[in-house]
Amino acid sequence: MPVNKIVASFDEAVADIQDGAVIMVGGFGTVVSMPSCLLEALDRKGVKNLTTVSNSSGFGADVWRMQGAKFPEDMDILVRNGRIKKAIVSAPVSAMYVNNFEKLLRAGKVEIEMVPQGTLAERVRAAKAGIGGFYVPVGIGTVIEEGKEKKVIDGREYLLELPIKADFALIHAYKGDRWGNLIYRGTSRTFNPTMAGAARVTIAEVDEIVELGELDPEAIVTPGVYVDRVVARPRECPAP
Amino acid sequence: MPVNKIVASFDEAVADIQDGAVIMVGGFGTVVSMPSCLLEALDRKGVKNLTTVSNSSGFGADVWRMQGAKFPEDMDILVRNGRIKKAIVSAPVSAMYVNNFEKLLRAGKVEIEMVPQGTLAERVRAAKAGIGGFYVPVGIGTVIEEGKEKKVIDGREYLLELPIKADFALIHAYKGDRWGNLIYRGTSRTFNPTMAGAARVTIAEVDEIVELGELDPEAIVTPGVYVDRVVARPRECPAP
Amino acid sequence: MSSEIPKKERLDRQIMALRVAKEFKDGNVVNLGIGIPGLAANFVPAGREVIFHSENGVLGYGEITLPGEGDLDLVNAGGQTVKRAPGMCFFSHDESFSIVRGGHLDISVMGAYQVSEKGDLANYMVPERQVGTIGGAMDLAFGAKKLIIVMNHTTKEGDYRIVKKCHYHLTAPKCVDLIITDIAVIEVTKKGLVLKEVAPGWTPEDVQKLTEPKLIVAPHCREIELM
Amino acid sequence: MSSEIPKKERLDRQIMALRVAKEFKDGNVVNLGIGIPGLAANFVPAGREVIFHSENGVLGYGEITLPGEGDLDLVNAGGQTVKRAPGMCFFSHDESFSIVRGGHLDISVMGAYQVSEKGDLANYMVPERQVGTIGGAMDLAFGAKKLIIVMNHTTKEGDYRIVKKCHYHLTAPKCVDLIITDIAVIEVTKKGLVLKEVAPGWTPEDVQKLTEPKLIVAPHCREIELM
Repeated sequence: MPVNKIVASFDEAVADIQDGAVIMVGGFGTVVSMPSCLLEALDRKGVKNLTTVSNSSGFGADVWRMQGAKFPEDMDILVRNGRIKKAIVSAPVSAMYVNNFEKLLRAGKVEIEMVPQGTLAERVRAAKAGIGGFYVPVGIGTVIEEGKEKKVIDGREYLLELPIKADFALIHAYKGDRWGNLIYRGTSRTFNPTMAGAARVTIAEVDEIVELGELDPEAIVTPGVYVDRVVARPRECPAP
Repeated sequence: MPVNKIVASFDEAVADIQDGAVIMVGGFGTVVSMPSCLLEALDRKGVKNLTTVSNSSGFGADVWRMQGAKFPEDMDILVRNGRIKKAIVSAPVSAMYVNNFEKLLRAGKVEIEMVPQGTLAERVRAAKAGIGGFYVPVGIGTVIEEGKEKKVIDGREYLLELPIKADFALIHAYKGDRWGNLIYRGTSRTFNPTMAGAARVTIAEVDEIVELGELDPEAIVTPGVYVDRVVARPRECPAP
Repeated sequence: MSSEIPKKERLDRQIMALRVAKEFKDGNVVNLGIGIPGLAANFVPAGREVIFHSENGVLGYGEITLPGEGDLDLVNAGGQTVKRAPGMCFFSHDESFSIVRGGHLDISVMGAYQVSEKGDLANYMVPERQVGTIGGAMDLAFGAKKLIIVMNHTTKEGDYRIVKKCHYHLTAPKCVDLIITDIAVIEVTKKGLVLKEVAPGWTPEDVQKLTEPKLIVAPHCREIELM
Repeated sequence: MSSEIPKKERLDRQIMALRVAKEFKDGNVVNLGIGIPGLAANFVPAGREVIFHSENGVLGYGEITLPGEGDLDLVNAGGQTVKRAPGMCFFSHDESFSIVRGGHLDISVMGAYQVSEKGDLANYMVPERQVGTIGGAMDLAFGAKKLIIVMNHTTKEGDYRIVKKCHYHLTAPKCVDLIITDIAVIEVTKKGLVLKEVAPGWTPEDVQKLTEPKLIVAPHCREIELM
């Protein structure tokens, strides 16, 4: 049987995500880099007590709709609907305004583990690459070092950082094929290829599904081996 | 002034490599993946007591000439001319025949640190990425664990592996531009992008130099920031 | 040294590779070592889609080409030129071993000098030469979900290769899942080595004579199915 | 609190950004933070080629576009759309921070709440809100070869921002190399803070009044060169 990782709908793609799951969500700050339709489907499913791993905590669909985004949901959909128990995150709040995550945080309704962005990326990669832990200088002399093992290597002080293991990674790519090979577009690459393969199950939301062999083998960013499911965004705007 | 990392000749590219330097050499097993002209130039320079970091220790130019290789030198040119003091290497000898490296090894004329291939790649990457050390399960219960710190993380035993820091990385790419952006061709990618940026100075031997902007930004494998010098192979066969 | 070696016909390299390939399930990502393992690529059961990984940075490559006919920039880890195939992709060495070490390979197939009853593997140090090449073998042995060893059941001199304890340098301890030899198929389990299949004409008793540790004969032990 | 604040004119954001850009040498790879640092991209001295890195995975991007005119898949870390430019390339987040942590950036420019006389940096915890965003600031502060801080010399209330000891959460200790403010340019050295330039109309004494630690006035301390 030909390998076929393509699933028909977003609801089907997230059907086995249960309450309490650890979920990685790809992308960076702007919504175009994020798996918006997967986030919507996950929210529709009504899961609770998620631990999320993401760069940011969301601005909210309204902000992105104003900018004309076709698929406007970011992490905020999980935040505002109370689906998150704990967030492992690099950029949780905004200097510019108070987002919903900050409100929950102040109200003591969500736990947070704030991680420097590069360390977050490396901890995610470590999970994918079978690395048991690694040492970085980043965080020495700051609150980040609290509770962590320190080690001097070659005269410099380092902190031990551990892999972040997750049940599901929800990512967004530009194009994908039935083997799960993926390419991205511009700066919407970010955490998406880093998270691909870092969770037990990786689900990729793509703008377009192409035939096997259409993607240039020299330009494929995520080898299909890291991807378990591929689901395409609708060509037309969904009804509001 | 426009950034220009292109140097005119192989001799110029390796002019500052001194006796006793630590040198990474990209590629895998077949000569087409290797920086053959840089190796020739380095040999011509007559350096001694090198520590080399490479996947293999070479088959020798004769083997590759028989296969019609236009640029036939591999690691063997440094081996047979006695330029290596110590080799950090994954695949030093061949099951099929006795190479020159094995002869030196048996004669006690070269030191060796044999490293599992994936650990070698990761140690090289660690140097590039500012990682002070990392834990892998690979090597537990084997000779590889000798003298290394062990640690149990999440119930599994790991070995601490350290970055390999080098003075120069000699790599081979398919095309490069004046910023040092590189693309590779097929399976000749291997250790080349891994080593790019892992040494103090990275020198890339390319089949072709192209204008800035000619390489597809989505398909560039090695960002120019990792590369210090780019030198092109001659279009015509050099005189034998 | 095993006494009284049965003089029955053994499977050849091609047939061993064919038996290896029967282990490949639809969609499996498989790394094939040099030698007999590499031949298994030619025997993928009809209708199954298997994706081959090679540690030099390629997934999804096609058949091995005839010598001299391939593109030298498209080789497997053994240096054989292979064909382009739809879905193929290339990556760096660190990424390649992120795939290996990270547990993303379904199956790794390699040769061995010795396998112990606990599944310890010794396959990198050439015994008679006291030198060796680790290459990717350790990472593969530690990382693959399932490790299949394919080898002759005994040495040329008739010595055991399936042993109580390896006396060569270990590639990895307790890593082998299945041993396919020229006379048998043996599964490594927590209870010990389970003999599941024998070559045509061979009995479990014959195989035991050429195997140092005690074999557990599977209730449904049968002749190796080759078609 | 600094007593007796001089009421002289201070540099505006654009001019501060212009002064920052004078630090960029030919071929430098530079990461610009959000705000004033980002503006520096517009003031690269004529004839110099500077390569900008943004932590969301891009090197060598072009100018910031007018709002609404850009490609949303081509943004800097602040979410502003930027132009395509020859030599640009994209990469993943782990690769992006391999560049940062690995010491491949020549210069990182960011804002701050406080900088200490030892070069300690506090710039992630919004003081009045007791929440903050670390983002890429820590990695950049630890990783860049040269860290330039650009900020107003004092708070809106007139409090010191260049202090003996930061009382906000640290982003990184001993990391700042150069401080460019709306009234001065100060280098962080092992001997202490060296005042190298003052804004037009300001004296070293004026700047000292607004600076908690004792400044060492450079022998050649001069007016900030703006053209």
